[in-house]
Amino acid sequence: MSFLIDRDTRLIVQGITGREGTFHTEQMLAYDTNVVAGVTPGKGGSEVLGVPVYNTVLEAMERHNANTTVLFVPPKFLYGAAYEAIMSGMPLVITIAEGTPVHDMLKLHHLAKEKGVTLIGPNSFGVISPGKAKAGFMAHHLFSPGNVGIMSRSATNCYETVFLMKKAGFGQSTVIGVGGDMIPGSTFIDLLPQFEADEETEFIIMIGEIGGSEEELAAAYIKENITKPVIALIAGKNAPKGTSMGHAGAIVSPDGEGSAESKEEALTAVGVCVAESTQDIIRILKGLK
Amino acid sequence: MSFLIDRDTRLIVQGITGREGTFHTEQMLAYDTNVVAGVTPGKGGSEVLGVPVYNTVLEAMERHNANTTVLFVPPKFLYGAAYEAIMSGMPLVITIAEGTPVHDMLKLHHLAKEKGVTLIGPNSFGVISPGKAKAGFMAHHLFSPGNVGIMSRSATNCYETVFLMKKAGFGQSTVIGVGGDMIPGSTFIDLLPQFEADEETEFIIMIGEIGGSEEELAAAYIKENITKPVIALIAGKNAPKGTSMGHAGAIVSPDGEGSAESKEEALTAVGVCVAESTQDIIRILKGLK
Amino acid sequence: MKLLEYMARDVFDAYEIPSTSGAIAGSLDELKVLAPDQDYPVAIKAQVQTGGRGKAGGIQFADDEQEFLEKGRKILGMTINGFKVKKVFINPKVDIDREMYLSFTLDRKTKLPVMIFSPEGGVEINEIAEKNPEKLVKQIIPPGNKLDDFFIRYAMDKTGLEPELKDQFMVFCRKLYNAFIGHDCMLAEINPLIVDPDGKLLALDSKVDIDDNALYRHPEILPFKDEMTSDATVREARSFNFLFIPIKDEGNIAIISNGSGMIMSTIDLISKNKMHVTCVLDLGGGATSDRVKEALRIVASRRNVDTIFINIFGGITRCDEIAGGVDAAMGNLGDTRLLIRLEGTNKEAGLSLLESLEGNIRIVDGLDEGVAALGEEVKA
Amino acid sequence: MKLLEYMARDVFDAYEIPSTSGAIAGSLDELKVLAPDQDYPVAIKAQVQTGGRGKAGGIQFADDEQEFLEKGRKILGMTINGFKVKKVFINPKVDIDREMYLSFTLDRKTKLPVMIFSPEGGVEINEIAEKNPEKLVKQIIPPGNKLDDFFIRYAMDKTGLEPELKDQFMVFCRKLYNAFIGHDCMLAEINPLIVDPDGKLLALDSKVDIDDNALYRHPEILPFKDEMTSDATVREARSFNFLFIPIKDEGNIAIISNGSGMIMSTIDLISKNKMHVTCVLDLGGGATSDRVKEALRIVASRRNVDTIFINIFGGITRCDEIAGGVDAAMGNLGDTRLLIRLEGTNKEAGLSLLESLEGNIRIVDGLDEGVAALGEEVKA
Repeated sequence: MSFLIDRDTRLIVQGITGREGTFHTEQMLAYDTNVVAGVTPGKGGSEVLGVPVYNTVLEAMERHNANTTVLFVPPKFLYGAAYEAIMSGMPLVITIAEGTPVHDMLKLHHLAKEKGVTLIGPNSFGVISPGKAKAGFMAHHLFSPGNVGIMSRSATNCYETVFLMKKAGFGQSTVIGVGGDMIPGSTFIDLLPQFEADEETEFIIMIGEIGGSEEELAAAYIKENITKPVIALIAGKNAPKGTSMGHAGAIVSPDGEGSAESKEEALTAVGVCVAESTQDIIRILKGLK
Repeated sequence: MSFLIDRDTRLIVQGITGREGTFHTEQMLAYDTNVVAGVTPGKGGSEVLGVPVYNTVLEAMERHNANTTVLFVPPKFLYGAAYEAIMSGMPLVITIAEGTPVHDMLKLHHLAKEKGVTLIGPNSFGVISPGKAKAGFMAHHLFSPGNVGIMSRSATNCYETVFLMKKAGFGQSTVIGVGGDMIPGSTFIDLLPQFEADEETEFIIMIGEIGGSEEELAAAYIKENITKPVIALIAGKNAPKGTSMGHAGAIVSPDGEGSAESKEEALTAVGVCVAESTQDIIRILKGLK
Repeated sequence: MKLLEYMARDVFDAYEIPSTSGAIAGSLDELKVLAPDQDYPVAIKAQVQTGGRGKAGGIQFADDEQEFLEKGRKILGMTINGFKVKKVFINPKVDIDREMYLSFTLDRKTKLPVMIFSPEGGVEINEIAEKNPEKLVKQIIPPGNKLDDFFIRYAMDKTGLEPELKDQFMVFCRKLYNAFIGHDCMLAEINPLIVDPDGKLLALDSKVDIDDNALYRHPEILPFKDEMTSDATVREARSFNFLFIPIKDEGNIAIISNGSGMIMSTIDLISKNKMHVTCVLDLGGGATSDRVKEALRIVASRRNVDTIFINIFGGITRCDEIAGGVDAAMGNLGDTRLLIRLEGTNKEAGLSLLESLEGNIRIVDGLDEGVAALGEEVKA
Repeated sequence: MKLLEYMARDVFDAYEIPSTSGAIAGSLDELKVLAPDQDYPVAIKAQVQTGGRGKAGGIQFADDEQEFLEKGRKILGMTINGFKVKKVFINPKVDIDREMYLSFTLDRKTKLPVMIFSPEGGVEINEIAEKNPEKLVKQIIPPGNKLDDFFIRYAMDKTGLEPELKDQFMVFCRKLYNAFIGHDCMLAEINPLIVDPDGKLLALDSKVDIDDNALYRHPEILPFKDEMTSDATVREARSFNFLFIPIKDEGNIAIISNGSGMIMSTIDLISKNKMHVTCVLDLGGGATSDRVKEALRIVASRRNVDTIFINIFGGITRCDEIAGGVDAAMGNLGDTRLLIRLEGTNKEAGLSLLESLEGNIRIVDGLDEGVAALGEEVKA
């Protein structure tokens, strides 16, 4: 059984009545994900693709015993929708939107921790357990079942990686879009313990990038707690300092904090295999196998 | 080593410059408790009984590596002082004041839980590990070292019990004044796991009373998790309904919620020895020994 | 502290909770002054700290001045569930389309506020819960400074509230929650919350119970504390900072002690020995002999009391001060029997003073022993 | 978005943070209008989005009208760290008793705001940290709606702030925190925060950096976004909702891709092969052929660009739309070399269209393969 989403996931979609929400609900249903309800305040009582819509997360949870929510809402509504989900006691909240204000995530990151809620994203493609369920908008045909767990700050680097993995005959247990924002709901160290404990995961790939110090924190955690082999890629080695590279979080500060060198050094020092490129990840995987 | 306070406790006293604060600091020092600092906003830089006083908990913690605070402040300042201690990262906060507004405790109870802080009291005599340290105002000469852990909603019933215990040759490992308020910082179920884990505790005495459902919750917890013998006393069996018996929390609601019968029944059903009086506790203790 | 309806109404007004406006009268003279200015028909409502006044005839309607004075006077003469009606609240009679129920109170189990709503109100909440459980929602609210809209939305959807009432109800709910939090309420209840023929929501009755410990934050209410205490002994004891609690009318034994837990244990032990405690007085910590003397006077003068059991376990309280108080009071206690148990600080000094006293007084060592002696005395 | 000092000052004003008042001039004519009304001496300060303007001569003082015009004109002609001075901010010259430092910024490690204070300011914060670490406090602030007083008290005690400044500083701190939270700041800095000869605290320079994603909440600032963007290509790309990022002046290769991570990986791979990327453009998801055409035009017109590597891993983005855009743009790209890698949705359709095109275009399969081909092309 996968640890975040699986066949027993009972998913609700917040913002199901929006264009994106409806489109990706269809995709998720097509992937046999158990979408039990949608939530859009003011649209309660309607249906989308046969899925009942409610005004509140509380009612959707109560009526359908939902255990996961994915938010297809614009960034300016993300705070309110995630706040409602967390305060309603939803144990897993997956957020997608790109462009969420930093101060909103600052509040949500800590609120989720205080309430014991797993918050994923935003600026993320979501979470997929290949062949079982998806909650998000990832191009699911690229993924295939297997024993490699992936967490990634970048969607496109993750796509490239799983594409190359498929060619080489590797599949994934659980793939998590940690997201490209400055303050994600869950960071690498929040997820590493779960990959370590997950029986289906034998190898862990961590796709990081410049900015912040999540990779350094992960390195320290890996040293003490992780027994499974970890492969890491750090994108942005040649990005100019002080410039955001598109992801709000992918920025090396003018004083050099968040540099790729610091991350690669920290990871190498604790025995993580640092890949030079997505193609290099495959080479390392083959070596480990 | 006792689990809440011990010889390695580095205690600060909030409100040390007040009459009560100074008096009980003297008592605690006389009991060889390691009082490292005091805090009173606006009195920073002064000294009380040779103990340095600071304006903030943060500074007292930083300079003296303090790990526990006890609050001798009037009830109207309890919220602010406890809030500061919790937000400053103090792991153990012991509150004394009687008459704290319920809505203040409602906020503090949950804040402490969210921040992973152990909050004891208010309306409590504090915590004592006999022969090692005390944080509070309890009449410490009544207590003696031993292997019985006590948590009590009432100070006087606890005094009477330890007085009778001493006569009968029993002593205590740790004694915690849970306090008589409607919403305590820590309830019986918050403390039971620690008594169960504590190597110095062989028997547990729980002095409850009418009002609320902490004893019923404790019964459910004991059934699943506690292997040590538990003796319970429920005071207030003959108190009139709908009347507070002095402790704000000691009230049976008009519809009968919080009755002694309900509590005694729940505890008896899970094998807890329910004592009829303080004297009866001693009788049961002798039987268990 | 349970507020009377008209005081609760003042709290509601501060949070702009829509309700009927009204006048207060405490005597026939005051009724006479008000009578000409009323816009009849009006409702005349007894102001008592107890429920069930409607059934007891405490709410009546008047169509004209004469009926107003008649019924007003009648209600002012009533006693409802033991509470004398000292004031009536006069409100315009309102047409009611339907009655709903809304309250915020404290859930002790979760230590959080709980919102209770039913679109079918007007009767006691227990009755709603029994007859129409699907029309009742109890929603726990996390602590915070505002009530999040989704909790209200959930409550409305759950109970099937009509869409046309939703916006109004949302605002109503937020305001009542603000009152509950802002005024340190143990309970803030509107029953009935009515819908009038124009579809407007209105609080027709208001129950507010404010945390005694937080009254200092609400100085406009603090002065009513004594007025709201009907028992004169309780008021007198409070003026000395003692807590006096009436227990049973049938008993003849009073307890004076120093702490709530000890008092409860003592009552339990006495009751177990088939005797009846009629009242108790809690000295609190550190009582001086002067105060002990007053405590004895107050308790001895209470109806039914013929025996006082003084049970002191002294920590901060000193046994010699207790004994000094007994000494000072002895002359004025008539034939009241005293039974005294002292333990703790300065026990010896206290005992030696007590032993020197003459009168109807017996000294015991220990709580169990004290209760046994009490049995002998009472049966004797 | 980094605000210019005078714009930051407007934000400060909204939170009642005491600072000097001033006027803005963008030309000699505007200076002439202002000159007669100034209360000399005044300070003339260059408005640029970069630090170190003081050292560069961007802050000067004038004692009279003539000096004002002379120095004002001079500063308006400056370029500081590559930023042209387009405006000057004119402030009364203030007497300074001492300079302090205060800022709120975001600590990425703890994901919390951090307050940084030093009673010795006026120089860059790094300099303070090096020279006087004991006079610098960095205090993490838990998330919330207000800054609790004890954090401020701690910072003051820790750095030994004079007692007579404490009350003022407390208020100052709360206000700056309110601005930091209320205006979605990444940084709100006052350096120097001065004490004037009357002992009054005053913000003499203000740096405010607002989260781009939260600009919609601050409509008074939103219109300045383009003005604050000095690179014309970035502005043009933004008008099409593309993200254009200049990388290095020395390179000749541009990348067009659909996603930030992929762009960074592509730069890394190209750089590793000892080639230089001069700029990149992120299409975002789901680009249509019309938009792809515009993207190509914008990138091709950028100085230095002679080779464009289009690297698309299509999910939402369709490869046929990319190819359509390339087709439409081909006529206007001059001799710019195109290298195209398509993967994902509708790859085949995209490739067959591309294969039909004529011109300086090469199709590759795979990222590694693309970069290898790029090496051949660039060296050729």
